Amino acid sequence: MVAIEALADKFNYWVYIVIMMIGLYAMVSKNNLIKKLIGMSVFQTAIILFYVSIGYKDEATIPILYHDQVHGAHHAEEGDHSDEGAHHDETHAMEAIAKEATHHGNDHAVDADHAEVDEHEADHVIDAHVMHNESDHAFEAGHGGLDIDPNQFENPLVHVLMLTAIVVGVATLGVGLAITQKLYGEFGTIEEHEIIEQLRTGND
Amino acid sequence: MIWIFDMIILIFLILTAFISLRVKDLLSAAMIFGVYSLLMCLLWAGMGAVDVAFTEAAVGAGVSAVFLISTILRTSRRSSD
Amino acid sequence: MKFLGLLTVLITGFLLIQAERDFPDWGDVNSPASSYKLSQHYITQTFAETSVPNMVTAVLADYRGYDTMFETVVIFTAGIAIIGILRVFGSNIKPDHPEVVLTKKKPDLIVETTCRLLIPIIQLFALYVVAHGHHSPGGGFQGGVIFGASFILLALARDLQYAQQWVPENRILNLAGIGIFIYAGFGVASLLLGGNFLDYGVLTAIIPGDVKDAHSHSMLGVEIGVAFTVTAIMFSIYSSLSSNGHMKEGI
Amino acid sequence: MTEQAPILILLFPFLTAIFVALLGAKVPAASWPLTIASLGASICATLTTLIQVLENGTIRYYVGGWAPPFGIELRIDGLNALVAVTVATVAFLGAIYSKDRVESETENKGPQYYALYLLLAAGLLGIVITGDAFNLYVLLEIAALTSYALLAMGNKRATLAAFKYLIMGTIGASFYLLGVGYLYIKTGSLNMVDIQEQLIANGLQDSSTVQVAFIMITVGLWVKMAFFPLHAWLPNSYAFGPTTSSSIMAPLVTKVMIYVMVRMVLTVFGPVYAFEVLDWGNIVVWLAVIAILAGSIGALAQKDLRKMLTFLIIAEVGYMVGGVWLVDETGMTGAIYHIISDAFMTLCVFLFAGIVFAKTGARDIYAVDGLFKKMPITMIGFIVGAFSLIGIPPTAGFFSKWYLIQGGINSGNWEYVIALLISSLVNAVLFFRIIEIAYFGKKPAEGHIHHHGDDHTKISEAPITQLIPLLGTAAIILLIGIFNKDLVAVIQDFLEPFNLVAGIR
Repeated sequence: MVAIEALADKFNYWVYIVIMMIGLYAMVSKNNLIKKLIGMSVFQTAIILFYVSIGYKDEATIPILYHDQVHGAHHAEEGDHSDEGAHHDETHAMEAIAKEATHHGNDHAVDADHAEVDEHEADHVIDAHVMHNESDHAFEAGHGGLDIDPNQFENPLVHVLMLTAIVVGVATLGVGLAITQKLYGEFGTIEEHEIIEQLRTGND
Repeated sequence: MIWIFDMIILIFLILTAFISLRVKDLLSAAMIFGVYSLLMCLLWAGMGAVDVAFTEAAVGAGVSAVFLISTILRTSRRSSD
Repeated sequence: MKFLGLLTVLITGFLLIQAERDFPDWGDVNSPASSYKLSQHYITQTFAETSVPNMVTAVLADYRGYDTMFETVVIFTAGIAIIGILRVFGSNIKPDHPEVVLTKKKPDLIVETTCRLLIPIIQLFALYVVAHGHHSPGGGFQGGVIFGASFILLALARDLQYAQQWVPENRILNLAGIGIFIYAGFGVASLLLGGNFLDYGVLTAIIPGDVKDAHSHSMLGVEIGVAFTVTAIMFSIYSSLSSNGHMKEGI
Repeated sequence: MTEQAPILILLFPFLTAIFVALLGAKVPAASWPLTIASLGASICATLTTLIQVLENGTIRYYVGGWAPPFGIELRIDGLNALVAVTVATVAFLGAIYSKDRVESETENKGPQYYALYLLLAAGLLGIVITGDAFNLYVLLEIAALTSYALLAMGNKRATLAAFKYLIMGTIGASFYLLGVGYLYIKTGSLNMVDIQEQLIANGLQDSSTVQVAFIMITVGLWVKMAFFPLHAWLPNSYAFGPTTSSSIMAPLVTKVMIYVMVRMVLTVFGPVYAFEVLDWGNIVVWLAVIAILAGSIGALAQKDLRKMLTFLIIAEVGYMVGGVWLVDETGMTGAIYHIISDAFMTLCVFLFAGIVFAKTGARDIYAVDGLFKKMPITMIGFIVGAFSLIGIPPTAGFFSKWYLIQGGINSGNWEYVIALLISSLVNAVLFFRIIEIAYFGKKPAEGHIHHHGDDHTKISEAPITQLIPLLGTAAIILLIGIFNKDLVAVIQDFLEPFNLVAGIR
């Protein structure tokens, strides 16, 4: 059972190759234009399957924050603003807070020592992107306001890319079908070899 | 046990992809292609790509199949291969 | 051709299997794609920066909004391309190919009643999908396709001309263009307000709320733009394809 | 507003395209002026950008205000800026030419044609200026979809060719997408510069995934640029599509793909990886030699003027691919120079072919019979383009070939040098034959080929909207040739950090 499970683990990566090759073969060697287009769609969805497989993580969930994470976050931020001076050395925490503070700057400027904190934060805003440290990816609860563990959610980026790819796929399919209809109107067939035959006998 | 479910879908995926390119009747091919898209959408939903699955359900299984069928009805149903 | 196809498939397949030897394990949280700062940033910072819980929507409409604008343009291009390829304007209408015999559809009571009941619900759901894309799966594209599908259903249940009475082709193209103008309008507005293209942050000048809210609201705006375009073009493509460019009976 | 110039390059044609598509139904006559105006504005934006690049070095424009790699950046250095100016200018000249021909060649679909034309220009400009590997794919598909449609508007042979192009083009683009996916799975990034940093930082030189990614991306682009064994879609689609469509697509689409290949090799994978670690430079140069010879032989066999020219494009693609893989700074300079000069000389000869087709209605090369007397100005424009393709100084073609040959000699690839010389000879034979027919008229023995009878008397000089682009192109070819030193200086400034001279081979 373990062996099969291990195979199943990489099974996605095998299956996308198989499906892709089925599609590619149809695109190159089928005669019927609509069959070619179906092959094209199969080919493109196989690539999308590959991309989606990249984004998969074990024991992760869909890339949408939980309700209580979203609403708990606001409370955590507010709590953090009081004692944030203690955490200046925490790059991650600072980055999140710095963003928050600049965004909410006007709302929260009540504390007496807030002005001083703001200065520190302003420095961090500039290099927030640069200083992002990739090695310690777990956010500890209470530090940064949002207790999000990156391993808890799947990679949203590939999903975005593949939304675009699906759109491109349907657009190409639509144009392909339109060309097919035009060819049918002119030749009365949608078999490629019959069309080529007609062109040969008709013109030479 | 989710992987058994995944495995079944993957095998059916290969089968539907193969059959839809194999049948001589284009209308059946288009329908089976719709089934293929739906299976793909299930698989992605299982892998947590809900947005992608949603789009594929609307586009691949829905609109693409309609486009294919309307073209097939406007041209011809038979296919030599 | 069969041999050529087989050869292509074999070579490509061999290459892909070669590539696969070096892949990280499936679902590995330490694979480069998952552990690199890019995806980590999206997961951990999206809400802090844009206050949108659905990361996919946020990345789609904000971080990679430039891509998404062109994704909308791809759809628009397809619509114009199909009109350019297939549409027959005015004088040179050729008779339908004799092989295609389409009987004029009589309205069917059951089908029509069902559609009458279903279509409003479908459209309502589509609007929900567009509007709720920030919090649940969905967004402009999905909602737009569903909305377009409701018109396609109308055309299938009655005939194309009936559906065209509700959504005439020239108006629907205007709708598609307006959708893109809405999207690009957000970009141009941020240009005019001194930011970079599609920098929603500077839109605080005209959108109430703070920077996060500006991002969030602008995303809703562009999603609506996407929905407009996709709705319109999906129906336009269907109309052209189902009537062979004549905009007559349909299938 | 100058710091916003990079995005304006794209926004003008793109937004005007939507506007033209909407307005076209009501006021078709407005389409052409809008097209011209927006492309003119785009040229201004590209020139502004070029000047900025020359003054301040590489421009990085963060779309959406997100710093890369989180957002998408437009990254413009000497190479992109030059290619962007070229693309905008060629599109502008092609658009002027379109005015009189569109209605007759596309069945009264003027507004749709102009909308697609502008979208194609926007897509190509976007490909050129983007710094994000996935964004490039999206724009690639915009350019591809518009190309399919522009070609399918032509006659029935062009429609079939457009379908073939659609299938091949999708395979090419999908290969590219897959290659980007492989890079993403190993590096986790999509930004071109960041990908290279990650490749080096993670020591991925030996990874088989990255190798396959390189192969997939290169082969995908080869399909798109019609590199020899993968060229099947090109001749018929450009030869039978509307002359207006092929006058923008033939100069631009393949050249932009070559630019993308250069970009991939230099910026994404890095010359060390592409040339040293993989070391298939020799194989590619041999493939290029085959492509050059096959293109030239194919061109010799053609009677159809435009089809002959399409085979020359295949040979030219061979020049540039070979030039890139010579692994020599002079060769690379020549290849980049040739991207620019070839865009203009292809435009020139295709405009000529379009004018001849418009005037005589014939496709074969004997249609030029006696044209020297009837349309002398047109012929002057053509002769400049033809001389440039042959490689006669002081035209642009001479200098780019000069650098390519220099590169071939420096790197010891004699087969490439010989192929280049043979191809130039073939070009000379082909074009002098055309000039001879045009000057002296055709020989009596060839009289059986499609005689046009009374048409001859009616032929007069081409209308002004067709002459201006032709002569403008000819002037630009001469200018590029005369100012070759400045151009080469810009290219070499760009190439300097890649250090192609030292340590390779």
